[in-house]
Amino acid sequence: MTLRAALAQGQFVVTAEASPPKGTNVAGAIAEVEHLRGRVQAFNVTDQQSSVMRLGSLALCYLLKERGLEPIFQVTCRDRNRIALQSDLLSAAALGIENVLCLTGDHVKLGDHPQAKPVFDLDSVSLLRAAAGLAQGQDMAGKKLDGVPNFFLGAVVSPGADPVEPQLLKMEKKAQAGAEFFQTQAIFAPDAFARFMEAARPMGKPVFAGIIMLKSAGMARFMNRNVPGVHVPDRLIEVMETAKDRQEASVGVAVELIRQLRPLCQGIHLMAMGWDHLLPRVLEQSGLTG
Amino acid sequence: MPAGSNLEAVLAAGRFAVTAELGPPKGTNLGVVERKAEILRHCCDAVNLTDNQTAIVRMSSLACAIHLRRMGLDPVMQMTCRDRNRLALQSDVLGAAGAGVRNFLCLSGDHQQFGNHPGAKNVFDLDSIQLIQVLAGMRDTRRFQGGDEFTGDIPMFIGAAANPFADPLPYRVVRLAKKARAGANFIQTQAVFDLEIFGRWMAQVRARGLHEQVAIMAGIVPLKSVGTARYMRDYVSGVVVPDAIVSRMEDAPDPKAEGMAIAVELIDAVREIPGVRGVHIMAVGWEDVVPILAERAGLLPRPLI
Amino acid sequence: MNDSGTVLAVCTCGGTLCGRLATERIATSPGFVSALVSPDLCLPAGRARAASWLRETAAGSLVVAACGIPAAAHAVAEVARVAGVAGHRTSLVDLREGCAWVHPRPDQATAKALRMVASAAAGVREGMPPAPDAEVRPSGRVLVVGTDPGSLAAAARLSELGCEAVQVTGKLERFEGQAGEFMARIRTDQGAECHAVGAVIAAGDAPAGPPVVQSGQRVAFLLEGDPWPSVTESTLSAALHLVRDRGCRVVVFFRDMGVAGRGLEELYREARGSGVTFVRMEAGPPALVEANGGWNITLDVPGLGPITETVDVLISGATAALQGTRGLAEVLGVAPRKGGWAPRERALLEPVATERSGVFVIGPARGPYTTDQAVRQGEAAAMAALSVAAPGAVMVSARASVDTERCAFCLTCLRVCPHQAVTTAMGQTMRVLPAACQGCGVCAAACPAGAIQITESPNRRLLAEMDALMDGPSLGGRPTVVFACANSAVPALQAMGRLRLSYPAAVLVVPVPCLGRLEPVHCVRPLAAGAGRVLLCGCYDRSCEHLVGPASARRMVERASALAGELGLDPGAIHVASLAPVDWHGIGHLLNVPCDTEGSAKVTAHATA
Amino acid sequence: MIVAQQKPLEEIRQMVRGFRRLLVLGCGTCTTVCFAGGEKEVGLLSTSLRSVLGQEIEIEEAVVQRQCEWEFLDQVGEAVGRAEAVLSLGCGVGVQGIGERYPGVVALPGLNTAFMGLTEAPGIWGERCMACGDCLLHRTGGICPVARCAKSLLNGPCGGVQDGHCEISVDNPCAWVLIYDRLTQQGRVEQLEEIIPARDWKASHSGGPRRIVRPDLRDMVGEEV
Repeated sequence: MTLRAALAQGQFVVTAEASPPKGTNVAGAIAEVEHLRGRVQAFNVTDQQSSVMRLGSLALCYLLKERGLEPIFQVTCRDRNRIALQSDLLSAAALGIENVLCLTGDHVKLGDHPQAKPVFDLDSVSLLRAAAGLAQGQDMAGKKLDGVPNFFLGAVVSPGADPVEPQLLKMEKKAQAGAEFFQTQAIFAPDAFARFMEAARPMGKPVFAGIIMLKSAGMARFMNRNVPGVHVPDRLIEVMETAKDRQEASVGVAVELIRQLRPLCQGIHLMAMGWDHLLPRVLEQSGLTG
Repeated sequence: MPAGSNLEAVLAAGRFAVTAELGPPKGTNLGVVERKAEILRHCCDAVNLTDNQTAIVRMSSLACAIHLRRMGLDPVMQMTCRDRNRLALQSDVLGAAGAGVRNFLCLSGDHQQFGNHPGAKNVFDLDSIQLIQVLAGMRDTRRFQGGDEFTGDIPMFIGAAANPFADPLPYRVVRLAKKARAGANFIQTQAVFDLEIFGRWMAQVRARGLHEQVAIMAGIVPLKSVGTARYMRDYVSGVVVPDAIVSRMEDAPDPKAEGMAIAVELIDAVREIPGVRGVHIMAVGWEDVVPILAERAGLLPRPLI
Repeated sequence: MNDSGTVLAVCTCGGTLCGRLATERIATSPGFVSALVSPDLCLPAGRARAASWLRETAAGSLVVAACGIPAAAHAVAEVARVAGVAGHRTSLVDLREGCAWVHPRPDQATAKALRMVASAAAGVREGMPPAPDAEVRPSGRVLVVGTDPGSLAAAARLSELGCEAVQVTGKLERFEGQAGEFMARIRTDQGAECHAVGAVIAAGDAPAGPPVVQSGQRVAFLLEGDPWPSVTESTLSAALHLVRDRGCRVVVFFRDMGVAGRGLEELYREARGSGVTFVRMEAGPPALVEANGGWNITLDVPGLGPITETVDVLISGATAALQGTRGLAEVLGVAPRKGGWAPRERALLEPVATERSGVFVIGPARGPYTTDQAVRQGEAAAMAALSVAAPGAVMVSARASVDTERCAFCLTCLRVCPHQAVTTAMGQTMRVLPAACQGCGVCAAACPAGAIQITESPNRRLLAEMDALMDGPSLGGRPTVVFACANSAVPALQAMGRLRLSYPAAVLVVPVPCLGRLEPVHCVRPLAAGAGRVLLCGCYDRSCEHLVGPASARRMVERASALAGELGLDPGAIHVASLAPVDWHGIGHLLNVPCDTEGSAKVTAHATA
Repeated sequence: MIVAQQKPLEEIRQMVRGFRRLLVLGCGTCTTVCFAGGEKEVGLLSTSLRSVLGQEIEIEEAVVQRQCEWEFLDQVGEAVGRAEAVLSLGCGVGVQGIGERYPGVVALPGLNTAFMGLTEAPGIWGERCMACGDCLLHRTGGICPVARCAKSLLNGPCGGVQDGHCEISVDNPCAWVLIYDRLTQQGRVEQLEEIIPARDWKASHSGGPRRIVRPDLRDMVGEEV
């Protein structure tokens, strides 16, 4: 069953991230995904996350698809103009990839090619609109297509942003532009998320709460300082700081969050931050397996 | 280290190489690619997949190249600098190389004004020569452009385009030299119609010894109609179509047949020019003609190496 | 400033205006603190009464509604001076020639008079004090460029008159400054030398004069291309001279005689009357074949077939002679930038004067000439040069001023000034040379910062006057606004007035120094305020004293029309027309076309010739 | 100089619709010199707007020396105070300058800021600089391929040169033909053999909005930024 069908049936879905390698050796990335086969509905293949140059999202999506796994093709506006983006979207559809997550993308300054020229011809909203247009049989120029893609479009939202109103406005815009599901930035504050969902619910779009594996107190503090919209409460930092076994504690934190968030949303999106091997345990302990 | 592509092997064996162009569809219909690829399968050594040619949105050259690879053909993945920055370009190369694509052709790309998205923002983070340098850097020094080193090999046979017919003429060979120096292995030229200009350019190429550094393949465009001939003469920058050729098309009872005859004559002629090591046939939507031309020019069967 | 408001004096012209205008109603126009009705403002007694009235009112500004004769202007100036009102705070309304005598219906004439008075009142409130007079100290030296008989005659006459003539044979490299204070740099074999001179007389360095004509010979003049006015003039004079005094037979081949200038038509008639044959080259230039030391000239005349003239002497040297002076003209800054020397036909200039004050052109530089003519021109130029170059200080009143605070230093004025009157002083600010400036306002119109003001017609005053004119009692039709060039349309209108030729009262006249003074806003504003037509009446291109007036007006009108279209106004409502100063017939025709007829767009005036 | 051009009147009309008191504010520097926003253009635009909007709107006119300096903007404080919106005939910097100085008033752009360029001939302006932050004119014969090539190519012309002109517009000479000619004329054509490697676009806008801080000057005026 596809992600789209699962959501249509009202299933609570789980997605996870797959990171393409820095190089042409895809074995590792595929092994990590294989590890989660059957436990996770679909895999977000990141598009050069944090502006670090990696193997293309499209290629890895294709390789996953070939293995019978369901990819979510992440597309950012940082590196490609509307011609390349639409071209890649058509290619994805031709290769059987239907889930597309449209993002603006981080600035090149943050990555390993800070000298590159960022593109940003489109932004996430106009990219969604372009993709939705392709799915209706025409490109941005209004030209008819030979073969029409059947996309299931997604977008991201950051419920912890302060102020949150602009996020909601943009989410609304994204929904209007064609987003059919939303994945969120990492959530650590279920109360605030509940308030956000109250405001977001009328849009009627499924939301997958982002769960990031907290690896240490240091990481939590770093995120609090540097990642907008993410705030790890002191209590969780303390849990991590005082933990004897950090992996155990991390699983505990994730499970606790999932339990709290599950009634509020339609799915979760797991970001393992390299601790992929812990995800099966997280899913088991939170009762999401099978 | 050889890249391991068929095109590279044919050239290395000293055989006169043939490549042809395949335009991806404006949509998701892979069947079109498969149909065209089957036409080209036995009459050329490698197939160029154009990258949103003339800035019209089409399926990406990456997807098509991977698909051709899966079909057992040798793709040449064209890459332009118009739509992608260095991150995307390198990322696409990794994806393609990971799927077995070996030939990459580096182009600046037509300006978006000519396509159907004239309002698009162009990128041009790199130019074609810099793209060659970046790819050659990945291949030869195992470094990404950003400076990071990596392990393992990315075998690549790097191509570039050359235009012997555009202003300023004396600069054209200088530019070829730069492409060779940047790391290109093969060159596909703009469509040759004017053998005199082409011959002069080749003489300069030989004088600089460039034909030994890069394999030069002459571009051949079969003319389908009188209209095409006139259009190429009057509106396509950097293409010189002598009036004599246009007249031949005009006077011919069957312009299509005349177009094929002219193409065969051109192939025969460029083959005689020292330093020309192959032809690149750009049939722009008329792929059916490629096997006929190859046959009539005596280029079949293609070597199996 | 003494400012107890604006006052109005109405002159009834001995009561003759009373029947045509409701003078009492005009005298009670709103906005004036006091009004005086007088029958005789132009007479000493009337002036005296007006002056004492004005003193009593202690007014800051004065509007006088009287007539259009010069005496009226003098009267206003004197009254204002005596009563201590500044010149720029006064305004004269021409109620007689400009209103009563041309609008037969008293109700309409009165309505218009009320508007004219209101407009003048709005104008004086925006009057701009002129820049202080500047002193020019001519050196008493005159540069004479050339060695032809005319130059020699000029130099001789200058010496007789007590002026030093600096006769040069080298190449004039640089020439800058203003009348009375020019600096010229000459390149000679020995190097460069600089001369401070008050004026320059240029004959040019044409290699030789035209062929010598013997008595009784057959002579042909060939006038190719556009008529060069001075060529026309000198050709006519030469032809006349040859026929009358030398017994020659003369044929003038021409394409267009261009005799619109003052006296030219008369000269043309005289030449024809004396036996000079004129042949129009309608189908291109004739074929020339040299034969027996002379020429066979064959010309195809439509309807007649080819005609052949055999002549002894062919004078077609106009163009050739001018070639040699091309560079000189550019350095002197008098020629149009294209086409060589060409001191154009400007009716109001003296025969040897140019558009640049203090620069005079004679002899070979003007085209074909005879020695007699050259000498006459040289002497005339010497006399004219003396008026600006004679030693001693001269006070010059500035006609334009630059607000250096506003100036964006874009150099536009420097580029557009037809009189070379704008300089960059020390590269710091723009400066208008008062003795060179002719007050045309081309620079003021072009200045994007509004930093240049023409004393006679500052921006704000012009706009205020226009706006007030557009507002007021009904005139019996949609208004037509006529911008009247002071050199052509204003005299033509005055002529209409004197001849009591009527035109609709809805024609509102705004005098301007030159059409080059106008900007799009001047055209669009009246249309937006309800005018049906805006007419720019000025000189012919060749007659424009400021050279570029009509041309820049046409360009400007293109933009104004486009803008009018954007604003939903009639883009075809703005026209430029050319006419000669005496052409009351032509302007009358223009003004009597109702503004709402289709045909108005195609109307142009014709020269009296 | 910064070169700008007035927006179409219809666009401006839509923009100012609904405001009852408008200040049309010109700028006395660049946009005056390029005939887009000086006193004259302010007057003409105001006249036009009054004509199309009639009684709906009250329009005041003013010009400041430079809209990009607060001190000059201070001089029109009262007029700004009377207005609901300010229609700026300055460049984009001017519009934002007004917005920053007077956050309560709506600052509207009356011009399209086009480029940095020079007057090629009266009435013709051409782009010369894109402020890319890393000048390479010394390597390209004094002619900028970043600003003057449609593709900003750094290593020579593409194939789209026709009679020395860019295929994008016959009005534009190919930057690389100009460079080639200039270097040929200077006898430095060998410079063209040099490969200019992938450049660092950080110094351009690609690195985000730029800012220059000169500690020496900042200390001089004794203020903290």
